[in-house]
Amino acid sequence: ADKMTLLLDWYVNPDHGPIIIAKEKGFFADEGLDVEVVAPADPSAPPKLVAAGKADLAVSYQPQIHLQVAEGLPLKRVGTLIASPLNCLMVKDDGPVKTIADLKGRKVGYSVAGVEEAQMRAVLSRHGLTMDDIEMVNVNWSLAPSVMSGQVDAVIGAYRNVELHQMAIEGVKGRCFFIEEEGMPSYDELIYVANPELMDKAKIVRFLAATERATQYIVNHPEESFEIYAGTAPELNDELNKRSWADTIRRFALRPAALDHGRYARFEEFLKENGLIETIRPVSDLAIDVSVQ
Amino acid sequence: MSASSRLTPMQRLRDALVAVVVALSLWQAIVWLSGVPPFILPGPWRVAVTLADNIGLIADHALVTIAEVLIGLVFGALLGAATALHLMVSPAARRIALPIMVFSQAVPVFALAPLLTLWLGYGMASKIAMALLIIYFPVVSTFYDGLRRTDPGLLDLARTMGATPTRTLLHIRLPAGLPAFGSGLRLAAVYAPIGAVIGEWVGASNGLGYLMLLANGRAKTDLMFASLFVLAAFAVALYALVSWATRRMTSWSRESLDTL
Amino acid sequence: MSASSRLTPMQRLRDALVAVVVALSLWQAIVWLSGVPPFILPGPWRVAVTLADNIGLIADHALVTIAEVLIGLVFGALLGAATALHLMVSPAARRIALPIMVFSQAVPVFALAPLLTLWLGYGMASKIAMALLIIYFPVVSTFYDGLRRTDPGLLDLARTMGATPTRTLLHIRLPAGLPAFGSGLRLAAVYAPIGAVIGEWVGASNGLGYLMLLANGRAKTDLMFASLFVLAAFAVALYALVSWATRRMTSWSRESLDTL
Amino acid sequence: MSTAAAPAQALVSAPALRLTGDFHHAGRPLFSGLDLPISASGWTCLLGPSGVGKSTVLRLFAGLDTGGTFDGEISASDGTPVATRIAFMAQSDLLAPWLDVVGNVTLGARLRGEAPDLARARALIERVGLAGHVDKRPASLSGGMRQRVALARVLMEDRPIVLLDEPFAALDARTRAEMQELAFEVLEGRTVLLVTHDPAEAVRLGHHLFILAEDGLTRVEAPASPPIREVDASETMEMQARLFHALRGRPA
Amino acid sequence: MSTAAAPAQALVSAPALRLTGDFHHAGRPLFSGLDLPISASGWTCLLGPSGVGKSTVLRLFAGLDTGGTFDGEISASDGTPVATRIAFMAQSDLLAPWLDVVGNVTLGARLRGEAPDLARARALIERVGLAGHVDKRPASLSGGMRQRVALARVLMEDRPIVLLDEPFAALDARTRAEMQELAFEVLEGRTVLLVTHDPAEAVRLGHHLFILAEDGLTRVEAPASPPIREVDASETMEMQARLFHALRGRPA
Ligand SMILES: Nc1ncnc2c1ncn2[C@@H]1O[C@H](COP(=O)(O)OP(=O)(O)OP(=O)(O)O)[C@@H](O)[C@H]1O
Ligand SMILES: Nc1ncnc2c1ncn2[C@@H]1O[C@H](COP(=O)(O)OP(=O)(O)OP(=O)(O)O)[C@@H](O)[C@H]1O
Ligand SMILES: [Mg+2]
Ligand SMILES: [Mg+2]
Repeated sequence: ADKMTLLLDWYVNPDHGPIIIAKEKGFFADEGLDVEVVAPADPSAPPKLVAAGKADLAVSYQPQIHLQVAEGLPLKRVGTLIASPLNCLMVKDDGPVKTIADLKGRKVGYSVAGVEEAQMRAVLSRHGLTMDDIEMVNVNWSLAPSVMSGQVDAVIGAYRNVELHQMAIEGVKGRCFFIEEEGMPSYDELIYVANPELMDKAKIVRFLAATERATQYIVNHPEESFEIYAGTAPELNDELNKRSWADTIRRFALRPAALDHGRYARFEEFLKENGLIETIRPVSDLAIDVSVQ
Repeated sequence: MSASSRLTPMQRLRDALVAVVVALSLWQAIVWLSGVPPFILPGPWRVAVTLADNIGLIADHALVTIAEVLIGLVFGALLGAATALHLMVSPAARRIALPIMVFSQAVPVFALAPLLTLWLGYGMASKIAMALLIIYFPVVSTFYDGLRRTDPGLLDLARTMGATPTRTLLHIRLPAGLPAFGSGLRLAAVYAPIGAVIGEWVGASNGLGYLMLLANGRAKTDLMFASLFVLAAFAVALYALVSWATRRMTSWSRESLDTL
Repeated sequence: MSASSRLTPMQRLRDALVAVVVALSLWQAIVWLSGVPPFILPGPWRVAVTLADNIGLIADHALVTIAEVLIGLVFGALLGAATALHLMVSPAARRIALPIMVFSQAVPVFALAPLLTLWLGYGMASKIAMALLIIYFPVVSTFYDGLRRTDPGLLDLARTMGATPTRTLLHIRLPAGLPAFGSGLRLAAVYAPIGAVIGEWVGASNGLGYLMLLANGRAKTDLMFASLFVLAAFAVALYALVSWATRRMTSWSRESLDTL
Repeated sequence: MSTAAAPAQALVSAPALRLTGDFHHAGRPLFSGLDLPISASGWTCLLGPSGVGKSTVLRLFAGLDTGGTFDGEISASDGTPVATRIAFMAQSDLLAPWLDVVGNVTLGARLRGEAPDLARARALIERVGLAGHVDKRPASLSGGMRQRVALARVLMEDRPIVLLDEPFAALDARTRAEMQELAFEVLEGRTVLLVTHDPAEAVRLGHHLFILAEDGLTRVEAPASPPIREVDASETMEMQARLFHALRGRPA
Repeated sequence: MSTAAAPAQALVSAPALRLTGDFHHAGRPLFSGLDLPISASGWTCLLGPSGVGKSTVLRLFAGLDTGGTFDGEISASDGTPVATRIAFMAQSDLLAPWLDVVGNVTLGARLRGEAPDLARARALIERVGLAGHVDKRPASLSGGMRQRVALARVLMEDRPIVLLDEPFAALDARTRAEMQELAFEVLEGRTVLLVTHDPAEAVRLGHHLFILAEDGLTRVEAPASPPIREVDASETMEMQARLFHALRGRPA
């Protein structure tokens, strides 16, 4: 079998369902692949290591690929793992923030990833607010705790399929404002990136085929697939993962290889408007469909 | 740094037990008095239950971390000692390498993480390197300070005896600096576990650091604190061991605890 | 720990320049020889250009960090010194508090971060606390070791002179332990900046640590390394300052560098 | 000058002392059945071969750690404890390296939280011949100068019992004689126990003389005249020769 | 025993030495126009008041840091450098606290990377009376025992020039006499410079005697008989008294 190294964006969590299932069910093996899966703690490292040729693929985020390509990293999106935003603006359900407009004069926590200010600006402008009306606080390692303990009134960057359940398990009911409903262009939350100069397209095609099969299996067999997922490591078998799994299934990209050019063009435009990139690049510089080119 | 060396093992055990009870009471008191929610700081009882429930899981991960720490500590101590000795013999090293060392120390390890994984991969090597890196400077710094503070009279003597700088270093400065090396090593014993854990955060699939981040990410604060507890307990044990060993190594150095 | 104290200011300046040149060459050599791509480790020239282009931005953030570090260093040193002195007078503190202190040190700060921000908020206080926390133990540990190693003869003398333990501590052990306190303080000077940066990572909207995170998030490795460079340069300057001050403070302690 | 060096306070009465008992280092006996009486308000000189236990005896009186086990009794004629009323000058000078000469001489007062009597300190420093060196640190002093600082320091301590462990060993003959005179003058009325290797010194200063040897303690009669005695008085010379031979003549 | 303590190697020839010049500490002159000749293969004794600069002279010969500035010349009769051929015993014992008695006595060999002559070390340790203490560390030794270890160590060094700074000051009269005899025997043929405070010692050991005082160097004629001299020979006694008065009699 051909060896392949995949860097996750973070520790194994239900977002990585198709990868885990493809490995456990032998779909990778069926494609003649032996995939080594490595999990880091800093999500910004894997794309760099792939760009440096230390791994074949990395799981990353669409907003990141725009910034990274703009900074000259030799990277391209080659597949999609989660095809919609997971990111949400999360508040306490019984808290003072009932609508976005209630954020005026309040604190919003975030974990620095690069684009959250732009996201907030987009969301606020819909409700007649500017960045001057709120205080942005970097809470880095503790999105859910900081909102639960009331240190901030909202956090941006929380995942609707994880943090909401986390709070629920701790006995705090949370609520999400979905940013794609509040003025943000929609995007792919999790994507696969590769170094276009070093990548072996055929191998990636096989990889994506295996994950596609795995996604179908998960959709068709939600309970069994969770059993398989939770069985891979004892620390994964818990209530949060169970709830989160159920909530994530409908977010997996059913066509991992397919590329929506418009999405990437719109997001590039959005970043340019917000001053995060200087020039607009053609989508072909950012993302490709490995199965056609 | 440890309790008086003139205590019997029974007294030490008793003191250790008292320390544990005091620590747990303090912890519980903080939880009660400050009303801090359990998802930020769970009480000792909750953590103990979690620890008992997950003992197998935690033990598996702990063994990995312990191995990383011990290897990192040994290599860090050796490398640190060698560097301090080298700084002592070489004025050039002292003037040029020392500022560079300080400079490099002030670079937070997270910034080096991609570099380390690029060179060392995601295996044990990068964690050992991280543990080594974090203790290297304290060992160099304290040992070098000790070497420098050698009684000038003994150095004069060595000179009249026709010693080469290297032999003076080995036979005079080295033993004279051992108590300071002990200081550095005791600091290292406390920090090596943190180094390994940071290494695991950079990228790992086992170890206590991995377990902690995972638990943190899942808001399983109980599990995180249980892992943390095991890590800290290991650090205390390592400290006690190193303390005992360095004390033996420098038994001639008259420490005056009970005579204040 | 610094170059020989017998050098003229001109010689020191020359040494510092040589150190800078050597460091930059080393850096450039690593970049060339290892072929590490610029988005993982940019070369010194690229970083210099970025630094020049963003000097205003970096300076604004640096000032915040420098203030945090200085305040943290002063309070950490004072608190550490007071703790070491207290450990010396109180056998109970020694036996009970010391293991607890070691235990608490082995808890990586990230685990305490939510707790600290809960109590201290997201302002400067939590960063100062972090800088303080990170230097507290090295100061306590090295100073306490120094206090303990006081010449027993002097302690005997103090005893026959009818000194109370407190006065013996202040007039005998304290001055005798100052060189070791200096060692601890020099370590602290190197680590206080890291403490502040970690504090900023935990939650802040300015400071070099924040700038680094932001640059990292936006894939601006050049900017991240430029901030890092400024941070490290500040640490070296702080180290030199503390080194000079501690050297003056213990001018009577005969350090024997040039007589090896 | 010599009056300024006198103690400022009225003299507390000086008791007689007595040490009786056995001493051993981890089972190795150093002395046993020792009975050493120190008479009140006078100089008792203790001589004996190197390593016999003279400094140990002094440290026992001072209540200091000796590294061994003492099995016996130390008592004062007035029934109150000894160790809290002594001034002690050890065999090594034990100067604090971070203090200058004045600082070292006035250390005792600061350690007791009293205001140091600077005038008296300066007078004593002048008397020990270090007037020109008051602000030097010990590292810049010669061996004999260091010993004189330690002497000035012990003389500053206004205590009824004074224990001196070879206080003049590092001094040349002339300075030594001057220092002996100074100490004798300042310590008038005190109970002084002096350990010395110099028979001439013992004969010059001692009201009572003892020789401690491996085989026990011997009392040697001091000359009839009261100290401080002239070095070249015939009585002193003769006594000195006798003592010298008593010390040298023991079987090897 | 006494043969075992003799040096193992054939003797290198011992040169005469000479120190001429001025010395000052930060502008404060210690001595000026000094001209001190040390004759070959014999004992030269240097006496003088405390703080006059005797130890400084010794350290200058040894090529060690003195904390001051020397402006002059140090030369040997054979024209080769002095500092590399000396053995030096300082005023303080300078024992390494981490080494036991044997370790301290054989330190020189280890510092030179030679195999220590253990038999000779043990013989010397026995000669200085410490046979029962070979594995004690300095902290467990009395002041006089420490000095004897330092003496054994300097005697182990097989050097043509030997500098001794009050090597017997901490010893009782009898041990002192024995150690003098031992040193004289072992150092036969060497050029020895002995700093001492004890006129009797100088008279007993010296081929040549000098008194260093604030106003300069004085040569004192040694007795006609060769050393080592009997302590109570009339010639010695008389000389000693003369020297003693020469030392004491200077105007205050
Ligand atoms: N580092 C120094 N700085 C200034 N003065 C110093 C220094 N070292 C020594 N001295 C002075 O040099 C003088 C001579 O000292 P030295 O040790 O040579 O005297 P000495 O003749 O050996 O006296 P002693 O018999 O007391 O040992 C002393 O007055 C001393 O104060
Ligand atoms: N800590 C110790 N452990 C074992 N033996 C010790 C210790 N301290 C001292 N001794 C021994 O006790 C004996 C007496 O020592 P002490 O210092 O009382 O002698 P001293 O009569 O003062 O001799 P000196 O005239 O040489 O100063 C010595 O033989 C010494 O080896
Ligand atoms: Mg003694
Ligand atoms: Mg001298």
